[in-house]
Amino acid sequence: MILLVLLGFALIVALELPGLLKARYWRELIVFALLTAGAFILSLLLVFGVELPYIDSVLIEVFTKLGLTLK
Amino acid sequence: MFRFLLRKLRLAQQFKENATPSAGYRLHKSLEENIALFRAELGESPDVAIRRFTLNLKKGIKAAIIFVEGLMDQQVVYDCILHPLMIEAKKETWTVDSDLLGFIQENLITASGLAQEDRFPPLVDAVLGGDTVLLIDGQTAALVVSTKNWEKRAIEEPDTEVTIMGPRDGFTEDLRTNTALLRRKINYPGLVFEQMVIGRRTRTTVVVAYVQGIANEKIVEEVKARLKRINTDMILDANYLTEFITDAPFSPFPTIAYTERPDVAAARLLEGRVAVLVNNTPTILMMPSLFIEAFQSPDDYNDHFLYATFIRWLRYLAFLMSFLLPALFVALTSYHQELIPTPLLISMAAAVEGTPFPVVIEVVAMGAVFEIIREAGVRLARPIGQTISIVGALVIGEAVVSAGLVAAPTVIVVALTAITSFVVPKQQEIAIILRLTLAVLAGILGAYGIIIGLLFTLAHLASLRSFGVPYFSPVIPLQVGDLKDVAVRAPLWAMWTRPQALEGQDSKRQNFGERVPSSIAAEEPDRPPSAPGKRKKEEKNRKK
Amino acid sequence: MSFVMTTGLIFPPLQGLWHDSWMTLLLGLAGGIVFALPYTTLCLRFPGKTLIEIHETVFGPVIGKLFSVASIWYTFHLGAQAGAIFITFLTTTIFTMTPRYVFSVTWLLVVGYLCKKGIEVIARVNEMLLVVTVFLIVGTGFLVLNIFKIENFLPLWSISLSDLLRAGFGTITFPFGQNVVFGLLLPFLHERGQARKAVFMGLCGAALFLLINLVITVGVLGELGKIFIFPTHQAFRMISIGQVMTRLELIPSLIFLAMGFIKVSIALYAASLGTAQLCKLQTYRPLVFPIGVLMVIAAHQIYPNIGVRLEMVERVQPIYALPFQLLFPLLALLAAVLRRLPGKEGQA
Amino acid sequence: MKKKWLWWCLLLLTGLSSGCWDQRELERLAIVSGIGIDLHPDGENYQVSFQIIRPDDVLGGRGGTGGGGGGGANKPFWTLKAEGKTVFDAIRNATFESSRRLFLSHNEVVIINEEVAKKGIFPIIEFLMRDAEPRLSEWLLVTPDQAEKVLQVESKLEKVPAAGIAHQLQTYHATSKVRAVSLYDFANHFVQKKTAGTMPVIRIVETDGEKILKLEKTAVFKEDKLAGDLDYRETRGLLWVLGEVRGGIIVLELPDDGATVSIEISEATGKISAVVKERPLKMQVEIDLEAILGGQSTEQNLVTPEKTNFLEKLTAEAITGEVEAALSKARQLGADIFGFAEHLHRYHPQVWKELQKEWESYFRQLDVTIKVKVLIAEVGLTRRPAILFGE
Repeated sequence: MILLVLLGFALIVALELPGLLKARYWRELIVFALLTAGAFILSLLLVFGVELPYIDSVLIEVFTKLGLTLK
Repeated sequence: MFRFLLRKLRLAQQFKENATPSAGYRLHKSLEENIALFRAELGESPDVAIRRFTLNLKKGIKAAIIFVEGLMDQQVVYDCILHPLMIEAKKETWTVDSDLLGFIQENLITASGLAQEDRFPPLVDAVLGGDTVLLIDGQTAALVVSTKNWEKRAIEEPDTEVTIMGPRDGFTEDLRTNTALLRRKINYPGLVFEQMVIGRRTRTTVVVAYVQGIANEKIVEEVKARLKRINTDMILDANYLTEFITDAPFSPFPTIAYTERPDVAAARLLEGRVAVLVNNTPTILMMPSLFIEAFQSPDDYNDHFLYATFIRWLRYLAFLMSFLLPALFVALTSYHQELIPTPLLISMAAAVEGTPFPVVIEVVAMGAVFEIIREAGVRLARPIGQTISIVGALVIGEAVVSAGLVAAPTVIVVALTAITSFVVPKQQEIAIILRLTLAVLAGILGAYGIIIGLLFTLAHLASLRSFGVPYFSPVIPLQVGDLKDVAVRAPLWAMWTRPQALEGQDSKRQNFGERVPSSIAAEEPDRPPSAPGKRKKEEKNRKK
Repeated sequence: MSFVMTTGLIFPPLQGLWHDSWMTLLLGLAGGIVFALPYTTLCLRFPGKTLIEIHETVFGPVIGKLFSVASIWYTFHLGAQAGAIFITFLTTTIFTMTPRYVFSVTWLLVVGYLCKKGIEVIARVNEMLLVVTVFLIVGTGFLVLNIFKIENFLPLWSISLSDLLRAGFGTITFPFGQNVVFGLLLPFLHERGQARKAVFMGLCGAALFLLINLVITVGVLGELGKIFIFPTHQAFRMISIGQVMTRLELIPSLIFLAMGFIKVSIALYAASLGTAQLCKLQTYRPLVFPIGVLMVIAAHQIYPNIGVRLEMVERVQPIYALPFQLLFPLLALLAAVLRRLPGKEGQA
Repeated sequence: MKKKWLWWCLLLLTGLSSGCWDQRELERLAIVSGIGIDLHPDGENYQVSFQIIRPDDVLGGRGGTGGGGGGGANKPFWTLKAEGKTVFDAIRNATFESSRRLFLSHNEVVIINEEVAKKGIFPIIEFLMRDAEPRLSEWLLVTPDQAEKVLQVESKLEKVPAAGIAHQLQTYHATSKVRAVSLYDFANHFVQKKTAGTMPVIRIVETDGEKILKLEKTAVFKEDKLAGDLDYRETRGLLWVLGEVRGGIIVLELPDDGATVSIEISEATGKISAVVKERPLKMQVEIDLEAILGGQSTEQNLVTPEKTNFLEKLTAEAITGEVEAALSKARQLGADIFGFAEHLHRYHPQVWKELQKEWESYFRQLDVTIKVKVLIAEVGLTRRPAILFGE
């Protein structure tokens, strides 16, 4: 599973990186790297079974606390 | 990867610069030196003949003709060059002014095609192309006499595109014949042929044909530009060109169409397409080519339009089946059994019982076996080929089922698919590729896999363009007007516009729905004869 | 158009009131059109600009960025939501044993491919699928006629007006209001003057389809439909004509799934494009995959099971979505009017 | 463009590496065609039996190829028993004894033992609705015998007994004295306010030493519990009201000479309406029948206007009688099998709100007027009775 994730990210990088370097899109490269790193960390966390909060659950909680729900 | 490509590109460019060294060196004054030049260029090949003779004008000038045997007409050379120069010239007393060549050109040589040339390379080209070059001592230019004539195949009906009705002529290997065939179909001065030579070593003559005033000029320019950019040393067949100039070289979908039929080519030209004729091939290329063209058979336009529409829909269905059926079969039998009606499921389950492999493997393997049989049948001599297919199909199919290796439904599906794929021969290759991929995908993910595969294909199709024209038009993007030759085959008088997708000029073929009405007044037996006065009135009304 | 349609088709947004849902649908359509007004007006005011660029010009670089981030987040969330629903649909109805990541990965591949090809390709594929869908819905509509019961729509006014309004409000935000995503794309989609028309036509068309679909579902399933999570799927399971035309549920389901792909691709495209513009990049293409992966992760992490999702739709969604769908464009419009933007050519 | 191939490879790779969870080869499936649900002797657990099709043997007999297994021909089905705390549990437990995974999508009938039905069938229905495999169109039946035994009775005409039962149910048109109920129909009762569900009852009968399945009676459920049953006549009474009568014979006895006349039902509709102005409200049942004179045992010619009128009246009375019988039975059970409640809910929601709470007691003394309109539209092929003796 971890291998698969690694492989997947390696592929993404392999697909995008040469093009970015070639065209000298440095800004793009930075954003790309940031996003990829974020995605990579998150997916690793998922793979390792770290329990992340569920987005909808969080939203429901927040809005309930704010008293902004229907019903 | 990109870097690698770039390097390659650069290499190619250097190559191109080196490739044209000999352009433009000229003839010498001395005949012997010129002959030596030719000898050096053409070698001692036995088919290159150099005939020396004396030009019996004035005091007799040394001259020679050079030609390649087998490419020229002996009779023409004798009648139009040798005879007049050696014999006719003697009879009269001429007053020759300084321009000897011009004099010969005007008074002596009786061949229809004649030109002066002083550069060396074109002369070599002319000799190799079947013309005869006349060299005269003391002249820095030569005469090129058109004597092309070689063994040609007769005009026959092409095997690849057989029709039941319609004309029986087909293109041949000879370029001139082909252009002539096209001219015969389109007797209109707007039909333009533009000639160029491609291939450094084969020096293949290629003709770009289009109808001026109809074809989109941008497309014509694009075609010519792409052809000019080709830099290879051989063009042996039309497909050599295709692979160089096609829009999407990796796509299995053909964005350039072929035909061997002049009537098809003429129709396409008049729709505003560009045709490319390649010397020595009976197939001509037509572009831009859309996906839908594969489904338009020339017979469609020779049959009644209702029947043609019906057949066309059958063709769509067959095409769908030819790539979808095995995948659906796999998905249904190994994933979605709940969709099969119960009685059918029971029969299928009984048939599958005891076979050793999963359905996917059966389908893919049987598909491969079928392709092998087909390939074997095609390459062999025709009678043996047929034997092979019969042995292969009947014996293997039967044996494989009765041995319990493969379930009977699989064989049925594969056979059915094979037959359906022949209905649309022009997209057959894609059907095979798609079929196998989809079957494997279906084996992995069931119907979901099929959907994924289809989406990919669709996205690919949607992004393809053929010389700027979206490949899948007129369906996507939708052009309702063009559907009359896609969704149906509308009557010819209703197909009053040329395909809009091509964005050609002069989009109107005729006025909308204009037919020739019967000039014999129709009797109206269902109406009782009325009083004469009333009748007149009615007629008046009708006229209004 | 399909954007609104797809999730709605599989996952009708209407809980609680069932046979009256057609009314809420119409209400939702009306609301959707009202909601669409601010941002189409914005787009007309700033021709050729996306919401991101508009934010920046209207609010200035800092606040504008904040608004933009919010919009991008919303799009992203939408895409993840849609993806999650479709994956749930697949794993509960057709592929009960397959782990979810298989679908998310294949999903990502297809969607990424589509996005890389650009909006034109997405639109074309969509067009194609739309035609197929129309045929299928109409066709299957005929097939269910024999089990269709008109009485299932009675009684007509079983709910109070307040309930109706509330539900209608819910429908506005989900699925109709989701059109706001197009705010990020409108300048690319149509000729300038047609933007508003296109959005409205899309909304109406989608509503019509949802309506047909709903009518089929309610007519076939009656009260029973209430208990299903995916009533449409159930309704098509009821098809049975003779011995052959039985059990066709897979076909419409898969077509809807394909439309779901489109929906997610549009969201992903919008999110990548938005991010690219936010960071002033030249191209969005390299961002497609990273954001796509993030979206898939979010899709996995959006809810533990569909129950949470249901609660979200019922209780929080309308409030949550309101700022994105109505407030932000309205604010932007207001600011634009107050600051007299865009001024003359070149200034804006 | 070149990336396309990369893509395909990726796709295939993920596909292959992810394997095939839902893949189930046909030959690895046990196709279940019938489910029987009994109470386990211990009284706690369910004992569920499955009728599993053996496709080879189903086809083997059909072609008459003979040979096959050589010796005694195999039955084309196999009955598998399993027990579990719930039905689902039992299904999974069945794999202890089966080499293949049970596949429920092609299940045609669910037979529920009376004891189970008396305990309440809600959990069973709930499972059948929730799980992705079973379909809404499968038929539900109740049996006083062991459901397992019922599944083992071979059909005399069909290869697969469960299919036999399904066909048997669908021929109810011939008599309209049995009601075929699918899971969909029954589940609808659960969501419809107070309507009581029904199910046909099937039994093993022995004739000439052979076991045969017979459809008898109709079981009436109150909520999810078996409460009572309707006999043939009452069942048709119910079907009249529901408008589900499709065919059948009404036998009339002529008052003057005691001869019998068979009236064949050709088309019938039933409609419920309510008179809500006054309290207690009244329900009205209108039945419209188009019938055929099917046969007679009297020598008098019945094909005259007066006689036909008279027959029509007699038929109407007979129908009223049937409906009355069903009504009184329903009142007695307190089970609103006719869907009066649903009708009120749909057409008179205001009234329904008012009555909702004490609907059962209200129903017990509900006043129902029955209006029957009969039209004898055809008289068969003969214009006068086929009598032996000339005039």
